[in-house]
Amino acid sequence: MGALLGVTRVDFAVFWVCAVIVVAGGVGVVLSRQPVYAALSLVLTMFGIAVLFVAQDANFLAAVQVIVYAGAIVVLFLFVIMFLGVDRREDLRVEPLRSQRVLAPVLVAMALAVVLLLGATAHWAVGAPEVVGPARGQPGGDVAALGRAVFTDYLWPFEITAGLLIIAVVGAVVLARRPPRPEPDDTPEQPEELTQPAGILPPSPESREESEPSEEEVVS
Amino acid sequence: MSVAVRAAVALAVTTGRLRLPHIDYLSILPVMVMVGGGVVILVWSSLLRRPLDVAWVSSLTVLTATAALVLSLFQWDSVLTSGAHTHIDGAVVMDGASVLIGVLVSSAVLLTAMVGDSFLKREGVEGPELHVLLLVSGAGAMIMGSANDLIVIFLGLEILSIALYVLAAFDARRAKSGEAGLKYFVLGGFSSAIFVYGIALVYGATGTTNLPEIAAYLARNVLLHDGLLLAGLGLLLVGFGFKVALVPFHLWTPDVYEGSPTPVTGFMAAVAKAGGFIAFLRVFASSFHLLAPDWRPPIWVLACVTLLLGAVVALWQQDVKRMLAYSSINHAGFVLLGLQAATSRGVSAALYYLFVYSVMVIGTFAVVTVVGGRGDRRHGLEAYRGLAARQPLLAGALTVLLLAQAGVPFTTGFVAKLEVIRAAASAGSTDLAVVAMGSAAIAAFFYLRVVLLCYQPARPVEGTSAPEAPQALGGPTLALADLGAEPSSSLPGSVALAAPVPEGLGAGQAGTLAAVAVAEAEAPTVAAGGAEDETDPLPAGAVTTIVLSVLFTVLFGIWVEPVASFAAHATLLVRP
Amino acid sequence: MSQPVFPFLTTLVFLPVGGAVAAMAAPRLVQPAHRRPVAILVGALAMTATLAVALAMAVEFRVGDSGYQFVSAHEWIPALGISWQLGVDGISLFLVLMAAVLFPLALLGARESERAPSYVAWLLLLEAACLGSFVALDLVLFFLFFEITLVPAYFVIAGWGTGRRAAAATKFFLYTFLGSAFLLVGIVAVAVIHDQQTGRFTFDLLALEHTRLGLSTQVLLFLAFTAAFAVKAPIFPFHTWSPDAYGSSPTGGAVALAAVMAKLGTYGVIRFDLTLFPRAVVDAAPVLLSLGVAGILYGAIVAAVQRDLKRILAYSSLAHIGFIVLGLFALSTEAVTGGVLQMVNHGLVTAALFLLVGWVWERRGTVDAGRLRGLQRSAPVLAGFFTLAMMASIGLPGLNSFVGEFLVLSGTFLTHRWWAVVATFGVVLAAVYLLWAFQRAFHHRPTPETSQTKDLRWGEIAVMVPLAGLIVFLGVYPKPVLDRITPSVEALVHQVDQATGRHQPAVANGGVAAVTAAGRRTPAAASTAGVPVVTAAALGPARAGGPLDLALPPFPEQRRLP
Amino acid sequence: MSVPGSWYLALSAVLFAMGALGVLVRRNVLIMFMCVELMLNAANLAFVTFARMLDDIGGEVLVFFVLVVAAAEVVVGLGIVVAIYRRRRSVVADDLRAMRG
Repeated sequence: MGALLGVTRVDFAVFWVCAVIVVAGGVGVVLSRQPVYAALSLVLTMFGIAVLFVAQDANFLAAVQVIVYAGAIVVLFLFVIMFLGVDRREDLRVEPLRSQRVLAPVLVAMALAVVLLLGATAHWAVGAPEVVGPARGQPGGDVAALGRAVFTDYLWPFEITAGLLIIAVVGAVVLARRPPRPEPDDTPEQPEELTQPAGILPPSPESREESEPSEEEVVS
Repeated sequence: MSVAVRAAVALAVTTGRLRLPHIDYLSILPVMVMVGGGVVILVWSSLLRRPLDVAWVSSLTVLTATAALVLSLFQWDSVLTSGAHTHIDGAVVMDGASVLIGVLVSSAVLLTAMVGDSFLKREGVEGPELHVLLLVSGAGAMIMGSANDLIVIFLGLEILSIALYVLAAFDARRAKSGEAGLKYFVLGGFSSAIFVYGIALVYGATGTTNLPEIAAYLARNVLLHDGLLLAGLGLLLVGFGFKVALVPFHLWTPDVYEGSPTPVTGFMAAVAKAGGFIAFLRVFASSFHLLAPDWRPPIWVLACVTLLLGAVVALWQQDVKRMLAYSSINHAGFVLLGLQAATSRGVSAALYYLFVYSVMVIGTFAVVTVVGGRGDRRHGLEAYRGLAARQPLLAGALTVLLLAQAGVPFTTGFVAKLEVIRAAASAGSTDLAVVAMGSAAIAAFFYLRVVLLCYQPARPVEGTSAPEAPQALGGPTLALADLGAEPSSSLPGSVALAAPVPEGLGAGQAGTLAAVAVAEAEAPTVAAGGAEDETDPLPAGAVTTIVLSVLFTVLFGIWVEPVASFAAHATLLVRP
Repeated sequence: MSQPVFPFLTTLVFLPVGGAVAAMAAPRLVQPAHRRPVAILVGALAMTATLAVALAMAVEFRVGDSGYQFVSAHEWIPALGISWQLGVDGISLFLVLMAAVLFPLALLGARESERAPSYVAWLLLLEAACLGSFVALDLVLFFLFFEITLVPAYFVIAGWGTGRRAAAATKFFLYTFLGSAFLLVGIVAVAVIHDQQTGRFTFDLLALEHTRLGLSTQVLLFLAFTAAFAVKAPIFPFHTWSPDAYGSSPTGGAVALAAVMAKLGTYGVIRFDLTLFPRAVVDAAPVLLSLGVAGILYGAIVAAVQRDLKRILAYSSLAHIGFIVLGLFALSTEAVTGGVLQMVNHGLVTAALFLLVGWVWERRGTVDAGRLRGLQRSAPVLAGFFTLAMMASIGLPGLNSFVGEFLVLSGTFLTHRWWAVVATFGVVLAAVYLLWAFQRAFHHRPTPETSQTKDLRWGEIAVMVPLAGLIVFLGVYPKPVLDRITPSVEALVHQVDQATGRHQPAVANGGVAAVTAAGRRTPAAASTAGVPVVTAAALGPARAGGPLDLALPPFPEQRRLP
Repeated sequence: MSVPGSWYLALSAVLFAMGALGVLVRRNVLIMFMCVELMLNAANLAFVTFARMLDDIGGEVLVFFVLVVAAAEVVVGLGIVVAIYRRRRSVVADDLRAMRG
């Protein structure tokens, strides 16, 4: 069995360990009731994937993966979770969209089965090397190769990522801005806000933080 | 951007090892102008102590969009003289389709900027962000239009979409706006992930993400196991389906259209759809043309359900924005007809459809913006009852635009529907053409319902007071507070804007059109102002947009040749 | 083309449009007090000029030529195959004339006092659109005119009507527009199919009639076209808008609506359904005939229980439209000729009746038959004209409707016997409800209010006289009209026969062979035929001109029985 | 012999399917975002694997772009969540009842 799965060799062992880590992290994200746990599971998955990158000689990407995902994205998630104090549990059993909950796994399982079957039977037929661009393993390691590719073959996509970053910055500024005036009158549509005077007139952040625990108690 | 390029050049010169691609700046100039304009506005406003006046921001935006429009026309000239070509190591393509999208997007930004100006003034929102986001997301759509590589399509899509997520959530005072942004974001992110996985599989199957190279690879090789490629293609289809709101993937559309600020909704309907479809067309009709027997049947099915569901569900919508959302789904079905034909005629028809649809949908939503009133909330059908008596110009424009959407002859809408149907019929999809015509007949019902409502006399006094009672009771203090905060901001504003707008439009004919628009805007302002005190005076920016779109719709509906021949030449998709 | 140089048809369409502009502009030049007379004067002048052009055209019209005459064909939107193509044949000639006659009478007979300039302008636009519909030979052009009629009609009802006018106008607009949506789809479909077959994308009727269509396609397209026409006419189950719309219209609007616009539907059937989808028409004929008969009976029965004179007229219109439908789908030369003639007759009679009822309403503020008692005593001239028009409507021999109804019934009897038999009851019922209404409104001892009612003024009599004259003239001497209608109808029926392999009974097939020898339906063929046409046509009308001496035919050899 | 590429691809497919499942099933918006990140990571893994199988640096460059996109998306997405949370005290998708799909 072990020989069949190839665990006798180190790289096979690495693959299997990482695969288990990745899948376990994924399961954690999908199933955990508290966002904090989900975020931590996400970190697990990211690390596992980073190691798999290393196993495939993509060292630079592995580093970027850890820095960007684990270092920035997940931390941002954790920050928002903590900032909002939304660590309350989500009851997985209460499901308003029952049909969707039943249907989704079936669909996804079917899709997965199809993909895996393809992999098993069709040997993942990949493109011929004739089309491919610069090979890996050039002098200077993969950092140099990546850098060269980014400034030659992928110059235009690389440049337009600047637009993406502008959008992200402007978007964050717009969204973080306080509403210019108290909301005029959505109140007729949302009767629940009538009971929350705090929701209509946003108080200063301090008073907001103070009022939060009491509301949480009310909700739960 | 250019700084980075120059640094790269310097690096190449010093090392001597880096072979930099040749850059033809004309091909990317519209994009650069759009992004650059946005950055200039952003920087300028951040240097000022007080927020930049909205009129300035809109004028600059209009100016930028006009510049991009003119540059696109230069590109058109270049394409006509020297044919379609690719640039920057094959990442950018300059052909008829990309130029058409450039023209489409810059006009859409131009038109929306003027509506946005009226909107911001009415809502009392300051700051340049709305216009900057419009410019940058427009640039994203242009990038998609000129993309010759799957990854460029993906990046353009993300620039477009992320800006639209923010724009959808822009109106911080309406809860629905934030929810629209969130819903759009979740489903948009989901579809992006699917799309990118599709790219991965296609990359794996063909070894490249460059569209002509994919086509060349498929032309040279017979794939014994094409499962991977087809799986990738399917995922791409799903991703595009989400972006352009085809039926099983349309669930976000009504909510997002309803919740977003109305000018943004118009922009979204025009530009997001155009950007999504041009990439859709390019990938499927050009790169995967050889696989047409594989992808035509599923698209046939998608087109069928999209056409029918869009038309049928719209029938019982009570909110005009939701109704227009379903109508946009129906329109997407029509564009799909052109794609399903998988001929150059079909592509041309689809592009023509997108072009004229974007003009009329922006005009329609400009009317909806004005009717929506302060707070952007009056979008129920009842708000349109008796519109003709209150604001004849507005009602007339809405009539023309909705009839055009319904496909009545002598409007661009008719020509567009006719062209796609002819394309479908000539490609052998006669059954689909029949379905499309049936759905057009059904769709006429709900457009007509709104139009007729406009021409019905307002309900007698006790009748009218009932639906507006909540406003009257719930908001008197707020209304007073608004007036106190900004004494009569709307009327002087509209007069003030009358000057910069014609300048921004520049070119001769457009200038006269705008002059007409402003002249027409003033007349009913006086008339309507006295008649009903609760009616706001017509804002000049929105009215300019409305008049321009109506003129376009009618003029080119009768004088078909210019736009039709533009679209007919716009099929020069690069083929291997 | 050896046609007269003068573009009669284009003039016919644009003259009222110019009149509408003038009617809006001219009153602004005078003092407010004079605006109304000036507007009406301008409108009347424009309409009279239109009538003069129409009459001149009728004089120029070559008798016996079955094809289109006065064709004016110009490229319009070549990219879409849309052309400015107008032409008139025997079928449309008298509809054009009828419209040109009725509009000035409607304007002068019912002068609206409020906002007269816009009323006159709307009426002129309506006239232009109606005339345009009758002469358009390009499908999109026809659709354009067909749809444009809705706008003035809507505004006339909603702006100058009575009662629940807004609701009635909206109902009218919605129903007819929805029908038209299907028409547009059908038009596009025909053009697309023609494009696929020939590679030429056009909406030209003359080209499209050569499109080869499979039977199921024909049936689908026939349904799409007929949906629009049936609503517009209105044919029996699609009539629900009409009593409200007729009842709520101002008098002039009701005349335009019931007398002229209703004919757009039946005209559409004969011009487009019969030409483009002959096989589907033959197949669907029993259904449509049944609908026609149902309309005749239903209209008559419902009319009998109404008290409101306007609604009685609305339902009686429904019954008459039933006769027209019966004639058109019976598909014998007799019946189709009768149907066409009946369109004209019904226009004249209905216009007269609506005008008279409108005058009653002006005087009394009510058209409730029960409250009008004894009108005859105080207004004998009005009652006299009413009697004449009513008798014509019933189908009294010697008046115009008799000729039409007789042709329809006898022609239908040849091909669809049982429908004709049942429809004959409709004639009896018409006599019942109209006489009943007449009796209630005009006989008996007058009530005090009734005795105050003033009789017709000279101006009103002047409006009535031409109508009455035409009613009598067409009843006594229909030959000039039939001479011109019959060749076109014969050729059309022959065309249907050829396309379907059907043969109409020999007795109804008189001079068809001769006419077809002279060539048919393309203006070019007709004009090259030149002189021989006259001799060929001399056979047909001579027989059809004297319908009274048509004995019951021998039992037809080939018949279509259920 | 090293680990076959198809193993990696199968793992990536499994991860992608889990992410998609999570987006469809979960109602907590933050967790839905995380599931989208899972899907993007699955794509990254596939890219790198294909890059190795094809011996093409392009695949690795694409990962680079996907990372940028993911970062920008997260910034905006979390911004929207925070903005909404200021109005409402809930980030559970079904609590957003003003509109029903």
